[in-house]
Amino acid sequence: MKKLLALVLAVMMLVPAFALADNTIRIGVFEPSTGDNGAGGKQEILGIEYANSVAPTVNIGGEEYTVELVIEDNQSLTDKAISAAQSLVSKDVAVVLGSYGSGVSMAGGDVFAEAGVPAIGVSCTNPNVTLLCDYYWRICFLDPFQGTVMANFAKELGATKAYVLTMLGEDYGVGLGKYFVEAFKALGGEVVEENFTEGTSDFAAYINNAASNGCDVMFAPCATTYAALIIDQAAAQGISFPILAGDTWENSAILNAAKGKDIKVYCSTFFDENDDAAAAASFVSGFKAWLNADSSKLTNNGGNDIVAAVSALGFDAYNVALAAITAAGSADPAAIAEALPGVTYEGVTGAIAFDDVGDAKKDMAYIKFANPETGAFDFVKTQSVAE
Amino acid sequence: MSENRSQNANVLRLKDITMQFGGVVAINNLSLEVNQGEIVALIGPNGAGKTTAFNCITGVYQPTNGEVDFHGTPIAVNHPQGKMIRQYAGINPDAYKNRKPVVYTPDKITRMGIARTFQNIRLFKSQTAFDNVLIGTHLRRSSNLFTATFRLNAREEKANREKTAQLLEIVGLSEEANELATSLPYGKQRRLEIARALATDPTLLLLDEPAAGMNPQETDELGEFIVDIKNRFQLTVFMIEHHMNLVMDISDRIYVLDFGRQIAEGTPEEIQKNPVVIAAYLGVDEE
Amino acid sequence: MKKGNMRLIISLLVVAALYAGGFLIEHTAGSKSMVVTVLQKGAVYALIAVSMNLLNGFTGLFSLGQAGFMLVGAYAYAILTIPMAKRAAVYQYYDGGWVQFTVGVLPALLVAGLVAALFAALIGMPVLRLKGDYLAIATLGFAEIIRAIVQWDTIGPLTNGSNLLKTYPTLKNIMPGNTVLFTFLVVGVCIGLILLLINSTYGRAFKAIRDDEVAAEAMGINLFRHKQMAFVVSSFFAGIGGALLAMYQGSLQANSFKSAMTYEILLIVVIGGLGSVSGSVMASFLFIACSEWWLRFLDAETMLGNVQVPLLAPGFRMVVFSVVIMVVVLFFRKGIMGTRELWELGNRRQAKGGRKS
Amino acid sequence: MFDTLLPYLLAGISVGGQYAMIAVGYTLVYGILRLINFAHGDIFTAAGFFMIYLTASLPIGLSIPLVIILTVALGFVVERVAYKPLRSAPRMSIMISAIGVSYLLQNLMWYITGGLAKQYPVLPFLSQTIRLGSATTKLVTIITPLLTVGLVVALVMLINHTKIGMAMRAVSVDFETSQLMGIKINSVISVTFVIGSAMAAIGSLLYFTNYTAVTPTVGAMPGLKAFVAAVFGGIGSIPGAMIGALIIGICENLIKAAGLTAFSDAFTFALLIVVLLFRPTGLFGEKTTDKV
Repeated sequence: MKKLLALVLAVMMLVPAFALADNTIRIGVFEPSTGDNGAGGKQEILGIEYANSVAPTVNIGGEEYTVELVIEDNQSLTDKAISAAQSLVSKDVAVVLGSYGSGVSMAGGDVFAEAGVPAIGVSCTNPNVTLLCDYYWRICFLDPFQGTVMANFAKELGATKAYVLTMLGEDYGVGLGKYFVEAFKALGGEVVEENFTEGTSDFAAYINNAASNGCDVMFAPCATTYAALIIDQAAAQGISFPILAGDTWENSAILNAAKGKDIKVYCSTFFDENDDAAAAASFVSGFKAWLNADSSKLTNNGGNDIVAAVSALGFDAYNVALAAITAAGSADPAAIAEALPGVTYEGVTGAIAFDDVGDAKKDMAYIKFANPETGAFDFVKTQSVAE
Repeated sequence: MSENRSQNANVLRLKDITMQFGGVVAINNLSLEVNQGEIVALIGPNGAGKTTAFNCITGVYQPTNGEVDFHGTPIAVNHPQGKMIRQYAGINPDAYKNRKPVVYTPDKITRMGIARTFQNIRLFKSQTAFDNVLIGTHLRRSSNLFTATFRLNAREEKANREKTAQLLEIVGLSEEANELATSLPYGKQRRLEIARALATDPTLLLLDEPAAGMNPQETDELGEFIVDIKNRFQLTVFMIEHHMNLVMDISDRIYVLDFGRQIAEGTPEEIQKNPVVIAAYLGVDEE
Repeated sequence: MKKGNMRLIISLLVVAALYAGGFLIEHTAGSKSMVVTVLQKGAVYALIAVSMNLLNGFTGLFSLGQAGFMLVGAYAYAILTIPMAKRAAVYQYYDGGWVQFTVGVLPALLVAGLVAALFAALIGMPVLRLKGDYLAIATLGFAEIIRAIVQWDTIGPLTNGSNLLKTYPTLKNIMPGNTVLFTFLVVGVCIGLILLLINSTYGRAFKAIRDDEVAAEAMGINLFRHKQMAFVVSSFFAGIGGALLAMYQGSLQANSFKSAMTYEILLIVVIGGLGSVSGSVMASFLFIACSEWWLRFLDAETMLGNVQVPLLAPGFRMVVFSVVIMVVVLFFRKGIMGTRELWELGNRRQAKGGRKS
Repeated sequence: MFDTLLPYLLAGISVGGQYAMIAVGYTLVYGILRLINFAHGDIFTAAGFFMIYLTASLPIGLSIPLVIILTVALGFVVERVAYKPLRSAPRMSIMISAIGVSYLLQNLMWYITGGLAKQYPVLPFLSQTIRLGSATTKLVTIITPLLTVGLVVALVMLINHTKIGMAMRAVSVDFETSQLMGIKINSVISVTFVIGSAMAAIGSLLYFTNYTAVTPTVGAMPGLKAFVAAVFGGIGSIPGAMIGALIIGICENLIKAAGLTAFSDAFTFALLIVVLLFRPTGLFGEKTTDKV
């Protein structure tokens, strides 16, 4: 019995990494499809898959290569992200796209750097993703920018005292919260900051704290799981001030939570589906048609065909990756990493060009309002910050 | 055996020991003495409080009232405290009121030189006979965690192993040294427990029903064995036993307990004739 | 005496062969391979599992605080080794943090163990007086409290609050290209020390406490002091294990050291056999290989021809895995090794033969 | 002062009542089996998911009794499969089995739901918003403590005055002897799990009406807190578990009110340790004597 076990072990150790078919290049998709950020991660994957269906091949040095997507679930957890990243690396991906959520991106970044595989951040907004990792690039705006935008917006709503609520241990929210606080204070506002721990479902006390401290706006960048609870309990307590958040809240979970309730929820995001630029318009119509053709995709998008900003970013990320592969003229990760800084791309979310750190220079955010009557996001305005 | 009486130094002394669990008085005002080199037996019907007395001596229980001395040093002193002041049903609640309570843990008492065996054998079940005895040498170690881990105590370790082998030979278990302790037959387990107790270098050995479950022949052998080790290691022996033949054969003196109280004390001959003892035993109709 | 020498030589050869194997695998399979990952993580878990076994398996203390001590060790290591140049970026919200010096990797590993041991000594004082499942739940509680404190904003300049710690030296920095060998070396030394301890007079005392507390105490063994020793030593190695885990992961966050992590390690110990060092080591590699590598295909939605294979979907791997664990817990309660060690397998047979003759 | 504290007190009493529902299951099982049923929090979560999946196709009035039945069945099965075979095994084995079951249930729920938060259906009556002095809250906040007290009283009556209750008490005092006296141990234990699971199911209805997102791990924290409540109140004592739970619920919310939000969970554990050290029998627990 024991010998048999040992034999099986030995054989399994020797199983060779499965070989690549000729003329196939693998792109890793490093996204959460389960866990706190699963809903958003799925929408981002949809954008990438759609891009892959539009452009299934890439030309490398005159030869046509088929692109194969390797999707690995990082479960929205930093410790699981590491093994997911390792799994991608071991499957010989040429470049990685993702992730939704900054913490998992930072955790995975080290694995990619170690293996020399370049990664393109899709919607991870914490500055440290690229700053602390030489192999990470990113196509969205950053939290210092987003935080400032929302602080300005809060000010425009007439707020003077903000309640900032973030989850302990979530880099995305904690970071964004800090930048918001800085900016809001710089604008002359007052701030009350609090954290909740992972797995909290009782937000009543937090909302009481906001109300009893006389706050007139709440900024709560966090995963949609908690967002739904916060909105629901705020509505139950008859909160009248607006609740603001970052890009994660642009999700149907928020719309469902807010629907039919007397509550004002705003979020900032990367893209608006009513953008009238030609590229954006054709992406939106194409993506909707692609979604509606397959009910399981529609389910993954939250049960409707509203185009999430992260889907658009996923679409752009995939195309940036293809552009980098073409520019490198090689399927070798090292060559792609070398070519990436020079890539420029006119995407559906705006022009993409990387700076020294590896960030796209984006300076416009879209602010949306979760309409409780229609159950859809209303475009409010675009906002940028003067440097 | 009476030659040892000449020394007559007091090894163990219980003064006014009362042990009360809640409202139940398990031992009521027990006083007794065990002298150097004696074999003293504690007998009595089941539930008389014999094992409780052992537990008071070895620090498993803290007596509710009274004092235990070992070689003249108090190892347990107490008087009723807290809730027990009202509940106390013993005698002399105030006799030790001005004494500071002394509470020693069992390990400390063992280190002072009292070793014991258990009524329901408590060997280390996952270990060999050899290791069971070897553990008994742990308390006289001079090594600490580091020296032991890095084997700087090799000499001491070797001495301990030799001592263990010797003890196993004395109790006649050399053959079974590498057997699992719990796989041994009952009688051998009892001897192994005695060997383990001897490994702690005691001056006083407490045996809790060493002959329980043995046939008459084994019991006789055990009697000789106890006398033998007593002489060899210059021990004093205090034992609880039900086998009257054994008790009468080897004891110098006998204390009789019934319902927690001492009802008689004397030499085997005196006890055999004592009407109170006979009544107690006949009343229970056990032996 | 000669027989003892032979056995020593054989064990040394086996250990050397394992090291050479690790070395060769890394150089032939390449650092990207999953085998290398499994060997690294498996070795780290092996140390942590053995440290937990010292407590739960050898001393009979049901402690569920391992994740807390790993957390302390990991943080101590990371905080001490983040390069000065990177501190401003890592501690971006805390002005570069309080700690303004760095130490070498090996001293930092040692400190990681010592800090964890110190925490254990403090926590052990009240907690070790509790028995059985109360001890379990109290240690679990302390692990959670440690996690809450580490994430506390006020000591953020020390721990970086709840944010990720990064840029400290990882496995690949120390012996480039020989990450497996390095892990094996550190883990090997630590497990070797634990083995020496277990086979010393103190180890026998621990086992005596496990088998029968009352009898152990009657043998002059100070229960509290020995439990405290086992607790502190176990935490010392858990701290080093935590630091190694941090080195393996490359980034570190208090949030991942939840009670679920302790449960996982406990299950490894059970699968290997409570009271068997070699069992824990084997179970660690097996557990990690299954969860990280062999069973991963269960998570992928696979098409066979045109048919989607039923059941395969994200999360299925963990379901299969936990069912297997339940089967072990219910039907193979002794685990792989029971309380025996790999090198004792032959011995016991001899002993049996001896009894017959 | 009272006006500012009122919302916190209300939230505390409400969540405390919900913890109490879970705590009863812990305290009953521990009283009889001396087992910390680590899976109890996950059974509570499962009740939440049952409700979500049932209401997808059935009316709420029918779903509620079905949820209770399914949860009870789950508790029963867990006991039969994972604990019964280990009845004569060392206590550590049973606890490991409990941890294993918890691990399995969490992974199973993760697999079925994709690890995503599910929205709990709105129970029309309970979800109504009402005003109470300075506080606005859902009706469930008021209902919970009333229902909890009612159920606890009923349960105490059951245990003190029925035959099965007597058997339960006997088994908790002495397992072996009561077996010798002809009490069917296994059915008594099953009844214990059934009662505990039913209470957890009712607790989940109240809890998730308040906190409407259900994830596979959502029950872990309330589960641990309920266990602490059971220890605090004195393990084995049902009124003790309820009072312990209410105290924990209120303290937790007051700590958040004081701005120490990061420590509200840690507080629970600190309380546990303090109780274990200074009064291991809890507020209303019975003393047990160790026998050597």
